[in-house]
Amino acid sequence: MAQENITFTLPDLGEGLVEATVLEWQVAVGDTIGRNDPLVEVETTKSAVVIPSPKAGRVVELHAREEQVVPVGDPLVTFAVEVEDAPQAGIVGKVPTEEAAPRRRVRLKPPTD
Amino acid sequence: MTELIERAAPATEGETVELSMQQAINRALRVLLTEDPEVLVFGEDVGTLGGVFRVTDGLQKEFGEQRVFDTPLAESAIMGMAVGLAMNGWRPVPELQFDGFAYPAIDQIVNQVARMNYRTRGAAPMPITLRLPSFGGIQAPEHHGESLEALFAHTPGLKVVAPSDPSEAYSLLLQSVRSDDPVVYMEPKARYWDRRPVRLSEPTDPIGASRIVRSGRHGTLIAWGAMVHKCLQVAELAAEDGVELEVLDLRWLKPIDAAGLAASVSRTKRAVVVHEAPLTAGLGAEVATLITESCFRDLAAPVQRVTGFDVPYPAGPLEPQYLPTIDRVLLAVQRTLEY
Amino acid sequence: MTANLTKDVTMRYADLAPQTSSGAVPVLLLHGFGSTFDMNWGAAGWPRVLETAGRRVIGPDLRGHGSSDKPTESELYLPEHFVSDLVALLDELGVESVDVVGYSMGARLAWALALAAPARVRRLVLGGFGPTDLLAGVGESTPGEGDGPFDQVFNTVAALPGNDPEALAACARGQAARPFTRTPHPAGIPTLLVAGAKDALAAGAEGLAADCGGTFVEIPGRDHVNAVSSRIFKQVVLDFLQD
Amino acid sequence: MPSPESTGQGTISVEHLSPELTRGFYRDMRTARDLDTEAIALQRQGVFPAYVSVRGQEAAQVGGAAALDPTRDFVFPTYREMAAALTYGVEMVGYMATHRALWHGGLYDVMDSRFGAINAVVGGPVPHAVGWAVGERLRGGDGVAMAYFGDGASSEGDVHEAMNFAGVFTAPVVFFCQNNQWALSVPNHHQVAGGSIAARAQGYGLPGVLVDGNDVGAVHTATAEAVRRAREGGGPTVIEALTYRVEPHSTSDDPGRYRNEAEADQWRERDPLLLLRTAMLEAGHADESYLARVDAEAARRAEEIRDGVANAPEPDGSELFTHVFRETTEELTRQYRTWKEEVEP
Repeated sequence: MAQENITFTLPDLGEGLVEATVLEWQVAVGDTIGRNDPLVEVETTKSAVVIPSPKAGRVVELHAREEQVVPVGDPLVTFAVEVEDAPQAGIVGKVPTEEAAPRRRVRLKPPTD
Repeated sequence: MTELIERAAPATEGETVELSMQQAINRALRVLLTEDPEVLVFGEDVGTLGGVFRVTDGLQKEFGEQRVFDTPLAESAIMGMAVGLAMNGWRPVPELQFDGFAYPAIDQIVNQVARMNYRTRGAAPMPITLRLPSFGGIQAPEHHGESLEALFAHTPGLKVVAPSDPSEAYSLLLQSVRSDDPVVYMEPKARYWDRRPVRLSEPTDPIGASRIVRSGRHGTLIAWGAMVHKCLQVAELAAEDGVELEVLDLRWLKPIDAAGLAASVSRTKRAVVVHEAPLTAGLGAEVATLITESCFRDLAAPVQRVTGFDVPYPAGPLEPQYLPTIDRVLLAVQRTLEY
Repeated sequence: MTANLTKDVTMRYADLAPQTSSGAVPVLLLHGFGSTFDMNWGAAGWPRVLETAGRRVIGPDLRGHGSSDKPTESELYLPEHFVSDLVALLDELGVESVDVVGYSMGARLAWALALAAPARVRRLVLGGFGPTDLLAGVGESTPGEGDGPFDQVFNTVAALPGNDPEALAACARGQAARPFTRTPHPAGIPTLLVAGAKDALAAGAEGLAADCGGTFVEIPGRDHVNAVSSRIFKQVVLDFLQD
Repeated sequence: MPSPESTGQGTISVEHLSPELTRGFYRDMRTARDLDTEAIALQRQGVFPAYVSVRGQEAAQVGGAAALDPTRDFVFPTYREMAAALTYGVEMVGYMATHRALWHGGLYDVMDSRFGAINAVVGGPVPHAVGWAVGERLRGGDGVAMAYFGDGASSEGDVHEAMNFAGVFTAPVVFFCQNNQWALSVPNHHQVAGGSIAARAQGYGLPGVLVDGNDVGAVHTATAEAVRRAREGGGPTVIEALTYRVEPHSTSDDPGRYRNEAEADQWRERDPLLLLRTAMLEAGHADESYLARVDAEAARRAEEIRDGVANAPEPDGSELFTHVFRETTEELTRQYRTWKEEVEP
């Protein structure tokens, strides 16, 4: 398994709101959290919301301070998540395997010109 | 329930990230859906499932069911719907799940999509990009390994493109979807899992431009899609023997870069064109003719073609014997050297 | 889920069972004016906290709110109507008694439920709520047209998608017809009051807690809107409801 | 017509059927189930590149195919008709060869089996059935064409065109839709406008029958009636057998991405094989010891087919060129020589 950083942005919290205020982070950089664990508490003009974590992973960066106003679509948090090393086949067929040294039977003679 | 959405397109132009071709196409679709509210992505299993190769993974969640949606299983209707959507101001990016299932939609593609702009004297442009997982190499069932580029290239009004690696896939898709002409974007399935650093950059070359992937002076290998990779392997092996081969990724199969072909072959004097599709009336014939027309006096040997055979695409165990092999390409190179 | 319990009004409610039950009584969550179970409690992360603690959660959309019916006659919004909705819901679910957590208007109705049906309420939590009757005077005026604190609340929530301003106005008038009084207070039921330090609508909560022999906890830095999702609020409630 | 909501509930009864018939159903369904299990194992072992399971659809396939006459009828399958092929008497090593990717259409003799080549174009073979059936009438024969297709294929123009043709030509064809409720990731409600495939028959002036696809007796009765009608010159019938794809679309699929497995679990519990077993015991068509004997025979036969396909030789590369034409061309012969000189291992 390899790790990959994935950044999540502040989602549209509905009602056409364009921003939200970070009230309190429920995680710190370095924490390893599960999917759906409480991640951050944010407030819009109309309600307060706890956003659950969309992924299991290790928190690498929090992009906003508490009490900071974050526009919808701006980065909120970056996770390091485990990703599959082995590629998954599609609905049909096999993932082609790469030969380290392609086999050949034919040798070439360089041109004389 | 409030859910976080994975971040869309990279903020910085030119950022380099390691991606498979699947992911690179996914990134490009995100950029397109973000930048242009008229872009619609639809087809069989592209929504909830995220595509049978995960190319549209997460797009429906991010952009909603209005803009990324599953259709019933009917290829002709998918392409026919694209025509109507385009006439109502949308920029459709339909997917037909596999090359072989473009055939049921050929009527709409050839009789409708390709010529609506012409028929209406420019009043009804068709800014449609058909994403078509294409070509062979993954031991798939019947109708999942076809190469239709000659058919599309032969159809007036269609542009045709086949990327060869993740970076190309990214920028060529941006270019295709932004074009106001219909484009058939052929994704080489065998390279979907090819993972390498991708420069997420805006396209710089115009539509129709080829590119030199490797320079050499003794001959030019011309290919597109997954065969570019095979030609790079051949060039590497040829170098062991002291033969320096140039590899030209044609990219656009219509319009074809005649000037790019001439520039390379007039220098190297030898050309071998490699494709997966059957030989007869394949695109290799067009490429060979263009070279002959522009470089006749420069050529040290007739243009060679290494292609699939004139047989239906075979089942798994015979696939490696159908597709151009390294030895067949080397032998073709040898023929040009010895002519 | 929905239940048609009182003939006139169909109520939609959530009934969320924990993976592993602690065996304790369910928790009834009552949302505030113009809100819903999902918005007030769900989005603020309460069901997960309570379910993790092994508690079953019952969360209605009160009449006039969310996905429940929204009549527009103010006489259908007297506090006793809400109380009978809740008692009927508990009967329907076969639940003997619950811990009730109400916020704002939900706290007022929790208080009314505890007075009317003390046997059904084991513990009582009143959040964002004080003895000042916000709705005083609503009977005469049209809600939202003045500039009092309740008018501001009304205008904010009336604009939320899914809300019917006419039903909300009727709801406000109906409850205003029965002004809140500090006495009698629910006797023999352990009571906790919680409010944000900056919550003007909950002024006097500490005194009300003292009156009824309960506890008061203030959440630093929070106001009426953003106290709901606070970790401190959840923790003190969990502690209070434990065993 | 029963509604889709009321179909597919409860237990089944076989009291009205003959014990010989239900014993045959049981043998074929049991064998198909075991072969299916073996095939999934072969895919996991890397012998098959992929496999499409028929689990849960055995009643729909066996009940329908058992109503046909392999000496005079003709079946046009899709790619998920293993249990139908087995019931109809197709040589099963040759059938399973397609899943080992030995030959796309399978290696059984299509004309001798009177069972069309395995076809991956959904809806594509349905007009073929109409053509065969019209040909049969013109020839003066009394054979019936069986056109298999799924809920996904019902969206394809070919299927509608074929039904219309069949109505116009009064063709002796049975349009047999196995509605397994999932076209890869797309559920019925997003696939079938109006909710019923059987109801579409009405528009073409054909009888349309909705039947519980997990009730092998019900499927058989409906199909036998449609076959009788077609044979007697009464024309086509549309049968919709409502069942469920309890397995993934193929072994490479991950249904967790698009469906709630609780629903699939309900259908897994309503297993057509168990329904039949229980009904046979109740009706006195068999006892436990008889069924145990059949179980053992079925397992043995499934293992034989498994070993046969796993050990079958790979086709020689020269076969690339063998069947392209009846009369080959000079150019293709030249390409064959190229293959011989430059590719042959």
